[in-house]
Amino acid sequence: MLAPWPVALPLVAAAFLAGLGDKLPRRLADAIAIGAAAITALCCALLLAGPPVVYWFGGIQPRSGTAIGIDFAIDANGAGLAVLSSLLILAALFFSLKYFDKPAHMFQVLLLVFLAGLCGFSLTGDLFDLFVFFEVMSAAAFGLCAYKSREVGPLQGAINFAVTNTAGAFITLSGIALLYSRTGALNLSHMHRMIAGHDDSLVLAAAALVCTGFLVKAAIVPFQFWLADAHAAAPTPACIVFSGAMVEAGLYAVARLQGALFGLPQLRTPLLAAGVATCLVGAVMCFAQRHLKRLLAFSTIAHAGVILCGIAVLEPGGLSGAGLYVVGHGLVKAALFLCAGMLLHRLQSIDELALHGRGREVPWVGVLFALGGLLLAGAPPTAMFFGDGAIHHALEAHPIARFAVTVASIATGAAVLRACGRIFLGLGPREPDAPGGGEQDEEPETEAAPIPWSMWVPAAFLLALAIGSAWLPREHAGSAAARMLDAHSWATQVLDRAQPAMPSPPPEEPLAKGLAHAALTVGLAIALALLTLFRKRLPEILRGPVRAVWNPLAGSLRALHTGAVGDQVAWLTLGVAALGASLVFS
Amino acid sequence: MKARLVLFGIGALGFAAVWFAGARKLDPMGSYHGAYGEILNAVSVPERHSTNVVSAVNFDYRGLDTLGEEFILYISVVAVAAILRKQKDEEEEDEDEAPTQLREAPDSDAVRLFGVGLVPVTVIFGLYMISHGSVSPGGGFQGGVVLATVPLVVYLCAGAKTYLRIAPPALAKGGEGLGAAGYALIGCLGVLAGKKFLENVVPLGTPGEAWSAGTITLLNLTVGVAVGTGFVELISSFVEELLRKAEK
Amino acid sequence: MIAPLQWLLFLLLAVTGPAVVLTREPVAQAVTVSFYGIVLALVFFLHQAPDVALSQIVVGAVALPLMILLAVAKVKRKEASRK
Amino acid sequence: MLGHLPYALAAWLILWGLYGIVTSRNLIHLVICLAVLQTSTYLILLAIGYKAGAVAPIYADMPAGTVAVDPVVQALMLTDIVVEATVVALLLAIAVQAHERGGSLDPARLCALKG
Repeated sequence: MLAPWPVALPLVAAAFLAGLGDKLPRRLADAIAIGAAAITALCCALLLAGPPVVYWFGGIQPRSGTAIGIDFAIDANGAGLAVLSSLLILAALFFSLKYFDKPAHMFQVLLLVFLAGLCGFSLTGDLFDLFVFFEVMSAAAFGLCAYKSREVGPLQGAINFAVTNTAGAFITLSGIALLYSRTGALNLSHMHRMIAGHDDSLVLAAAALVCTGFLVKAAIVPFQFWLADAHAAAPTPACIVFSGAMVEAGLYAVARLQGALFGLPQLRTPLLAAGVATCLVGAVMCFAQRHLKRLLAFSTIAHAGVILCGIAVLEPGGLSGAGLYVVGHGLVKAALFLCAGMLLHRLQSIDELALHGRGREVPWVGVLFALGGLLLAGAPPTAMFFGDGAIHHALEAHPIARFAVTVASIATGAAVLRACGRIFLGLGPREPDAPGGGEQDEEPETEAAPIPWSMWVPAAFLLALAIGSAWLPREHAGSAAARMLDAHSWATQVLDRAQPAMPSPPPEEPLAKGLAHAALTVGLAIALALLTLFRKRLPEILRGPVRAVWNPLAGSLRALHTGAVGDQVAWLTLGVAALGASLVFS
Repeated sequence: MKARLVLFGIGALGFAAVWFAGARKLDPMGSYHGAYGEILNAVSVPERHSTNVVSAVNFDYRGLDTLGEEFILYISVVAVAAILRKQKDEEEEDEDEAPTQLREAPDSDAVRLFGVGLVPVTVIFGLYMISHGSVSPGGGFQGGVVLATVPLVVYLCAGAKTYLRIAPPALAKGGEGLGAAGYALIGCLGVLAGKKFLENVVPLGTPGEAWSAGTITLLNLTVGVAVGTGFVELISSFVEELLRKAEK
Repeated sequence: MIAPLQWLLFLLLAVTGPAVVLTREPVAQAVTVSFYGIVLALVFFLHQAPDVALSQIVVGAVALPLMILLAVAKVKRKEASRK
Repeated sequence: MLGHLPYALAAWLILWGLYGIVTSRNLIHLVICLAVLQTSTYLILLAIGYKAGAVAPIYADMPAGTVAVDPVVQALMLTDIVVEATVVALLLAIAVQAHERGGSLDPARLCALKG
């Protein structure tokens, strides 16, 4: 009975606020927005706690195995993503209370519709409906990104974001059409029954096209170029949902479609390759940034690569690891973005070098930031730690992917800790203010002011949740992942109204092994951060070779990120072609 | 630019190859035989009393898609207004700028007469389309856009001031919220009746008549309101500064 | 079986689509895209999709070109006031 | 083979749309190219749901049981058209605003302006 509310409630609240928002007292409008998001979170949490449900809208049940209406097919993974999204939106709503000088109910409206889109996207069991909610989410996200419409940066970022994502979405839609012509159905489970065992070139080409739009949203190499431009320029409260839930939603769609619809083992190799490339590109680019939000944005790319590697092995172990990783990463990354937002609010800058030592004014932000950095590198206890362990375990047979995943954890953790050391402890020499490669400081949204409770409480709350997420029932996640990949059992539940038994969870990695691994990555991340900060004190014989490798590597990668939308769409075309060719012509 | 074109060229060739490999396995155009469409064509008149099957699909069998679609439109209009809005302090700066030409009523009587004649025809046509969505081609979306052209005709034939009189911004905004929320609230009717969200719980009426097909007609109406006011607001957002001057 | 008129319209689409892309001047493009929209609507109408054809006419042939012209007009106003 | 030409036409339009975006020097032009890219999806859907000799799925003046073309693809196309119109409107607004703030409609120059 709860199923429709995560979509309906935020939408009604949004329409109400947009229609009447400027006539209502500001407090009341804020309360409505926050209340709607909180109730949505509650509904999703109840759905998460229950068994998998199938809800047919309009009461239109399938007839003799043919789905006619639209269903929500809700399992722990989808409901979990919806809970995460509503928590992040809640944090964003709180954070934005004092973030804008002017009343921002339009911002709240955009956030609420974004939430409805995310919820519908994670719960639906219908392929075209998935596309519709994808577009709801996208349209709201474009608006959020361009919200600071007085600066060129956000507008330019929004253009790149909107053009690449829309182009990707239409390619997805053409793939959906091709699948529809083969199956005569739009329900995922129904379609699965029609294509099971017939994976000819039509299905493979369509799978590549359908995945493209979601991979663009997930910022997987070579579709990642738009992300940093958009995430770095969007208002901070929007960033936390973009990085914490929207990117992950793209990956969720890939996993869900593979599990419930395609069941194509051929996807493993191209997805793993893309995951590895994403880890490495994200890690290098993240480490090379000095603009804090850009740094965090590129770290999101690296982590998206890690999650994709977990999904790409197409086994319950990797998938459940990816699920846990998404939860932990979303909470930690959101808290880090909020810390960056507080720095911008208090110190009016977000440039790592310019902020050298100035963070001492706000030590508590530093504590939160450092904690976030450690957790991002894989320190226990978070769901991210357990997810990381499970992904490593699942990647046993793929040493290159294991290496890439480790590099991503170390480099992103080190980048955050380096920034933390420089800003809050004043470590390292003051760098000459060289005109940094294409990053400009950001215009703050408010006058410099003390940090209000509505900003630091959400950040602390999210970190506390991240630590609490370590105690999520991992067997539940494991069996939900096994279930997600079992298209047959989905189909019997959706089309035949059977309630199949939950499969047993995959074996877990021994805790000691995970702890040893975490000690290694966190230790290396701290060491790397310190080495970078104090590199001037190292002998030249060590610095020379490192510079000889690093400078051309980072330089050439940076040169590819031109920020021109034409380049990004050219890469997109190449990416679709590569993905499609690797499936069809292998 | 050259490197970009080379990149795109390779990608385009690959895309064409993948597409060709996939599409040659499709049935040729004209040989559709999917079960989904056949069932819907067979059941929508007896079950929903809607002689326009496309409407029945959009507003009933796949009504959730249209809820999403409605909010895509809605949120885009909200976002456009938020992006193009001007801050108070900037407007004062703009006062010094070169005067932009305000659209006054045209001198020609012929144009005015044409407008006067066009408006009622458009209104009737739009309303007909919205109300007969479950019977014949057309519906809330198409009718809504047709209705939205009325203020535009007024703007062109009678000037910005008259435009503001018939399409005041507050009304457009309120109508939009009402239309969008209305769709979701009609969806809730099903839940109130103890059934599922978006269930068609309103009496169905006679097939072929305007007010048949239960919620399909009601939903068409809300979409008509939302789309009509939404397009008016879109247009207003683009000519905002001209309208502001007319207000003064 | 597909009638010659349908082939003719498909051919017209194959030509006008690139023509819209290659018209680099937005105002001229508003005209070509409007024509393209009408051809599309005709295709829909001929293939038994009157609902879609109506939508395509109101969006592709009216609303879309109108929005382009509004956008161009706003840009031109700004440029005029800058001078 | 002739029956497959509409699918080839769709690919043709997708590639032209992408080409237009890749080479565009004017954001308004770029947005319209995106709209052209989208029209290809209408064509695929139309071609897939068409049945030779069948009528439109509107039973106002027809006996029940008359063979009609697929109503589902038409419903999808309607949604698709609305999505197109709104995304285009949103992008045009962003483009206009970018011109207002950055003084140019050329994506390359806006990029340089951003720094």
